[in-house]
Amino acid sequence: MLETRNLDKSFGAVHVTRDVSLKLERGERRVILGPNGAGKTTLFNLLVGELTPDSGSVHLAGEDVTALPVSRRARRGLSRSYQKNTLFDGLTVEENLGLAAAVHAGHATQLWSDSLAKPEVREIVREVAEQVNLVPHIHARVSEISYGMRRQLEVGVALATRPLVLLMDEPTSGVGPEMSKGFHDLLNNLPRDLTMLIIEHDMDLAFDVADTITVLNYGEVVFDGLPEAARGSKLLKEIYLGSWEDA
Amino acid sequence: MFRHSTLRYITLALLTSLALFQAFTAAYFGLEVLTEILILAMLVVALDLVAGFGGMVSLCHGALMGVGAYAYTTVSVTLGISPLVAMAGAVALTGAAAWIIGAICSRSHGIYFIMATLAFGQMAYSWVFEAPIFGGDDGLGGIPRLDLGFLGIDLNDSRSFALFCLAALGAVYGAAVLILRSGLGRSLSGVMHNEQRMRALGLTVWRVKADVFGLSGMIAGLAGALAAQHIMYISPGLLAWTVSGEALVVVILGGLGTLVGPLVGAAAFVLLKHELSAITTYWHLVVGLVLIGVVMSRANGIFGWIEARWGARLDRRLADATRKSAPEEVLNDA
Amino acid sequence: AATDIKVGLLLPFSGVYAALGNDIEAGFNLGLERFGDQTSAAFEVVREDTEVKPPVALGKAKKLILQDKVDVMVGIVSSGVLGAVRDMVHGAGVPLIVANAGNDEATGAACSPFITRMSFSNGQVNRPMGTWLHGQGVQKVYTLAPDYAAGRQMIDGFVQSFTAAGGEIVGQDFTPFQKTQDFGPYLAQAKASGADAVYVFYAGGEAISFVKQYDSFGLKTDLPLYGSGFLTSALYVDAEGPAAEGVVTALHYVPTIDNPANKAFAEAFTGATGRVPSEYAVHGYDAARALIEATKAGATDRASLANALRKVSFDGPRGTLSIDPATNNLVQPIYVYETVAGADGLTQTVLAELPAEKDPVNGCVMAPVSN
Amino acid sequence: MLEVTGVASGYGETQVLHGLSLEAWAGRVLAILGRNGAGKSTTLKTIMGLLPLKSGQIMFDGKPIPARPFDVAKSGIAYVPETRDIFPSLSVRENLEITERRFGGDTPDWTLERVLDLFPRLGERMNNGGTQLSGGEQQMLAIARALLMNPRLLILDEPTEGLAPIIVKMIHDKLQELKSDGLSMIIVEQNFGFATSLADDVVVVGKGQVVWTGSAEEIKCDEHAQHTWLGV
Amino acid sequence: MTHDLGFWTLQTLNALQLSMLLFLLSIGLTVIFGLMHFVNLAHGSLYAMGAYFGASLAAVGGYWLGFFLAPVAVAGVGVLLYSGLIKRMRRSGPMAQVLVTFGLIFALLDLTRIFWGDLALALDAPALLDGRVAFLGVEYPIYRLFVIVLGLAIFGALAFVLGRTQIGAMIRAGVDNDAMAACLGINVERLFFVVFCVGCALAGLAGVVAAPLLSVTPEMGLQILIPTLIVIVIGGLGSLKGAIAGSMIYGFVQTFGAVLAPQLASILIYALLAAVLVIKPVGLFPAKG
Ligand SMILES: Nc1ncnc2c1ncn2[C@@H]1O[C@H](COP(=O)(O)OP(=O)(O)OP(=O)(O)O)[C@@H](O)[C@H]1O
Ligand SMILES: Nc1ncnc2c1ncn2[C@@H]1O[C@H](COP(=O)(O)OP(=O)(O)OP(=O)(O)O)[C@@H](O)[C@H]1O
Ligand SMILES: [Mg+2]
Ligand SMILES: [Mg+2]
Repeated sequence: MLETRNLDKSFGAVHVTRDVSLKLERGERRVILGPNGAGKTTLFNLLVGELTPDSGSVHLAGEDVTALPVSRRARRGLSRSYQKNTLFDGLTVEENLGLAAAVHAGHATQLWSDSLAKPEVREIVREVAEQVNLVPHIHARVSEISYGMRRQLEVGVALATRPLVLLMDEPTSGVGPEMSKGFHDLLNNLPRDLTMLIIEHDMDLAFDVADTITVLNYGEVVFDGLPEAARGSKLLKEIYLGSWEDA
Repeated sequence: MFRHSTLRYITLALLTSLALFQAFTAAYFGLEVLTEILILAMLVVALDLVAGFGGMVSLCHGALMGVGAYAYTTVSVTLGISPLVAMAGAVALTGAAAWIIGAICSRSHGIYFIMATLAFGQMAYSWVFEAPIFGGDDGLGGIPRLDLGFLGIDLNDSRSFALFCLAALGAVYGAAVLILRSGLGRSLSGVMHNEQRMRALGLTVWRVKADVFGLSGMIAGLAGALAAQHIMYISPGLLAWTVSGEALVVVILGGLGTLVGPLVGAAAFVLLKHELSAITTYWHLVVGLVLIGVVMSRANGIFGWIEARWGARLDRRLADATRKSAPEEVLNDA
Repeated sequence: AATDIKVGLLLPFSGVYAALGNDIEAGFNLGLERFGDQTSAAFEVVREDTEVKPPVALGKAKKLILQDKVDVMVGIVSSGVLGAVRDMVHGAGVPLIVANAGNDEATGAACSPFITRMSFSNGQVNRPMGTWLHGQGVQKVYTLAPDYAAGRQMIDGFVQSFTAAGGEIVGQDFTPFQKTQDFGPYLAQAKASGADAVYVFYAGGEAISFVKQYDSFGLKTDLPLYGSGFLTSALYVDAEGPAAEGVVTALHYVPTIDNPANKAFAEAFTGATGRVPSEYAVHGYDAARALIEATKAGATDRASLANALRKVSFDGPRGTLSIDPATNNLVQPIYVYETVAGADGLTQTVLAELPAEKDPVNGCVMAPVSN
Repeated sequence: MLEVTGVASGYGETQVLHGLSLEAWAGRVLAILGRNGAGKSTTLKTIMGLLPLKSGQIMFDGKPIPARPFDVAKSGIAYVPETRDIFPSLSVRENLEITERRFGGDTPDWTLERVLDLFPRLGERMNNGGTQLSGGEQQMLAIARALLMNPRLLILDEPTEGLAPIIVKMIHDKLQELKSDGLSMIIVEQNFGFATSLADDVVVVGKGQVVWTGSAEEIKCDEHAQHTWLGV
Repeated sequence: MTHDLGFWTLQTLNALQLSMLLFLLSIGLTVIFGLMHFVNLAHGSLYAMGAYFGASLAAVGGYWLGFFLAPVAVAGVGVLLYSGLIKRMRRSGPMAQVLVTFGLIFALLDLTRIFWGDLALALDAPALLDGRVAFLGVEYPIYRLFVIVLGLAIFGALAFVLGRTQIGAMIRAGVDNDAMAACLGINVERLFFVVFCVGCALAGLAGVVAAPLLSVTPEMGLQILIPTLIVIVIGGLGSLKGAIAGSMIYGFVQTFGAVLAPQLASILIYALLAAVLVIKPVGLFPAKG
């Protein structure tokens, strides 16, 4: 479904992504782990087209999309959430979701009718709002909801484009334990054929939802395999996990 | 995102009746002033459309209006084609020019966008100023008004022309509302609030910007064609950047992003200007101070101020309403 | 008073030409004051600010005509404004005394029996200078002017007569109007062109910058500077300072013209304002005089004023003035003068008085005014 | 050392804190816990003078706390916001250098060298733009920056958000070190284990008020409180 | 064209002189505008005030009195503006700032007219800088050389302060996020006050330096505003490098445009501006971030 071949990216002298090749099957849920600064977010940016790789290619559903701009890739079913909230701050939760749904439904540039009033758009908004537990706040503006809720909306907006492939950048960071659990349920309720790539620092969640795990370190894929294997991996423990509880 | 609140409907109704009253009772100079307000109102609606709802603060809308005026004049006077066709041509041409400007400037933001549009405006100004076919600095005269004789209307009569402009403004306002409520308008609002996210959702951002800028340009072109007919004489001064600057002042004075506000602003500005210039030649000073005062009051222009007061009362009445008024942003994850 | 004449004064009191508007108004008031007792008519003046914006000016003109119902209008500084109000004035049949705007068309193709010009026309002030300059032995000239209609007409007027006299134009530049900060590049061009002299038209702020920069490059000695007299107008020659010394220009009025009428005028004007009168002041002064002459001839309303104004003729500070009935333009002598250092500040020495010439008709077809 | 009594505050018309009171003692670590949206960050912002105090009182060292953030900082309080707020147009080095100053803290001197020892990762990125850092690196930078102010009271809003466990552990150790050096701290955290292992005292905030107060040991045992107020 | 080398040297000096004049003007604007994110459209009016103060002071005590005191006087106006208006406007968006300073243009324009009248004032170059020197094979006015040297000197001084001292970084931090900067113990208010006043003083300096070259009229501020904005937008906001690059580009394009393509002189610079913004939407050397 989503594949990268030998992706490379440097910022000046900093080599951030090194020869990354990944392959996600349809419906696969893969979690990316890695220490801070390993290049996870950068990989996402390369996948969706916000950055252009120095070399290598990105393939979506079998097609080379490396040359396509962000918007074209998105229309082909690639959607992402951001590590740092990237929302429509002055608008309400409903409008945030509606804008995303409208693009998906193809009403975003129509001149003759209101995209947000379309039944199919409203339907998506309702569903997604339920999924991310924001129904009670549907009319609140982004600036009026707490940070945690905004994190959920961040995922919601990505979901509202009804993607084929969903990339989530630390969806639960800044979200309390209760909502974290809710997020777990959310993932379980998503269609099984949705391909997902998740960056996550919450190990419990990661091992719980992942079909496969990729570990990045200094921009390089240092582990690629099943969660069980990852759990036992000494390397992972060394570079990433540790545990303050052991202290 | 654009909404028509009760207050906005009330204001619109009030403005319309005032305009109608004025149109039927005013003496000669009153009609002149009314027409001036109506044409300026069209221009500022066009500007509010892009600036207030798309974050595209344009400093070339005066020039676009000038393009409309010159296009109308060239087609109707120089080429001798019927005014109706000339008007349609002016609107189409200005729209096309605006679309191109919008497309080219779509990558710029903030002050850079302002300056990029200014550059295009100034290019048009210099060109018109220096091209002999446009009469240079001396301008062009003898501009005919639209012939609505078949409807029994003589637009050469000031009253009829004022009413005609009022009708045109009504149509323009309606069109602006339709645009803002359309999918395109909604997407525009998304682009204004977060362009990056809109792109990530799959929207071709530059197209949306260019399309709305083009539509706004068509309105400016219409205003230009009407301005040419109103004054029956045009000169390059019409395209000067100060005209765009003044339009921007009017939009802010009235209330950016409210669509109704700019109408109020246009009336307030023109009336203020006329009243003051009758009293003192230093009226710019007063206008400047008023402008500073309005902006400093932190309200979103005159209409924004009214809306805030009205909104507060509404809030009190609907104490249990979930909607709260806009909070201040402090250290947000912006 | 037997008749009340309502006068609309249409001038820029703000914007770039505010100084001109103020001078014209001062001259006009002085004229009314001085000659007012010669007529039984009483004048009521309504003043409106045109801001040098044609649409604004047109609005104000309409107000004066339709609402204030003035009998006559006086003023108009810029040609653009004159172009804008022309049809209105002509259509409404309100006489207009033009107190500055010099575009040739206003008394040419766009002439009107209701528009009488008491100031000058662009060609008129420059044409005699072409012949005169050639007569001084200048063969090759480089010209400079701002790139707008008036600039081109002024230069064209000069070029016509200069080449007709046998002179050669070795180069021309039209600089972007009111956008040129630095004339250096053009001056270097002129210097490199091999011309004997430079002939320019600049006015206002541009004139000041130009004269100063011309002097700072030390061009005045090798490449004498000539021009239309606006270049060193009394209104702003002080701001040019010593840089203006020795510049020779031609205009229809110089404050130091030696005749009794001018002496009286200059004294009165200086007494009233503390300044030396400029050509703009004399436009206003003579406009008032013309108005009074017209009422003396019995004119009482718009039509009769229009007719009477066209026949006005008198001896004023500028010498003998008359209106050419074919165009309604003023016929007046032109003075060539040099700016020189005087006892207190700069003053003007008249080098030559060139005889009055009628402008060519330029396509003017004058419709008669029916009473 | 810091005493908050009956504080009401919020954003514009929206009131978030309704008479919140808590106290932080010198040399101790206070953890503020609570669900998303409970008002934890709002409390911190009010202390820092970023939000206006509508009623109530905040005393620092027995004196009313100044109203402006600049004066609050000068009186010896350093703040690491949840959004980190790294200056994007400054390089990492500049981000650190401009805060290197002393406002009379009595803890050991923090210098550029010492913070780079603490976060070696930052040393490798000294000339990068502030926001070119990864999320975790930005968190380190924000803490480093606050330490360079040599504060007497360090306020941290969710210091572990978005950090890899190994970094969390490292930060835990470093904060523990700071604590044993006698630095007073207030920490807002979602990470219950992290917070309770570091803190001496705990308050739990719910709906703009303090709903539970006690020691870290107490809350670790109080499953009811954990469940009701934290959803753990 | 059959011009000799001297001609081109002369034109290059002309271009340099215009560039430096614009640099003096735009640097104040870019300092305020880029560092404080404050859009001060009234910068041109401050420049005009500099020229007027200069002319008035010079009438009393000669050019040098004007040269040194006019910037101080304009900085004084800056103090008034800052405490009255700007301080309260800093946190509002750029739109509000554009508008307030647009209002200021109107107000200051009329105030200059009320105080100094509509007539142009004189300010002549001092005797010391009068006349011409032979330079690189051409005769060139000393005053113009003075402008070039002064521009370069100011450039050097600012490059040092902004690049080599922490003050520059602190200012930028305050620009990025003034609330956070204040939380870190930076006195943002005072810093901005100083920056604003320095920017105003630079505008005043530009005014008094330009006056002997140009004319001192009420409109001079409005006429220079657009070129100044073009300069900083081409160069990129908030960076010294941008201001100097933008000024040079403007100066050279304008000067050589006038020589080589006079018909296009008035459009050239706008076309260039548009082209730059299409290729680099934030100018050539924008401030980092
Ligand atoms: N635009 C940029 N210019 C220069 N360096 C960059 C840029 N963006 C990221 N980097 C660097 O690339 C590295 C990887 O950053 P990235 O954001 O991908 O990390 P990450 O794995 O997402 O980390 P975290 O878990 O902390 O978010 C970091 O060291 C960062 O400093
Ligand atoms: N800028 C704002 N404007 C209006 N309301 C706000 C704003 N920021 C926060 N709030 C509201 O204030 C309440 C408390 O928010 P606060 O950020 O203090 O929560 P928190 O306890 O820090 O939660 P989290 O763990 O999610 O960060 C929330 O209900 C939120 O909706
Ligand atoms: Mg990341
Ligand atoms: Mg929080």
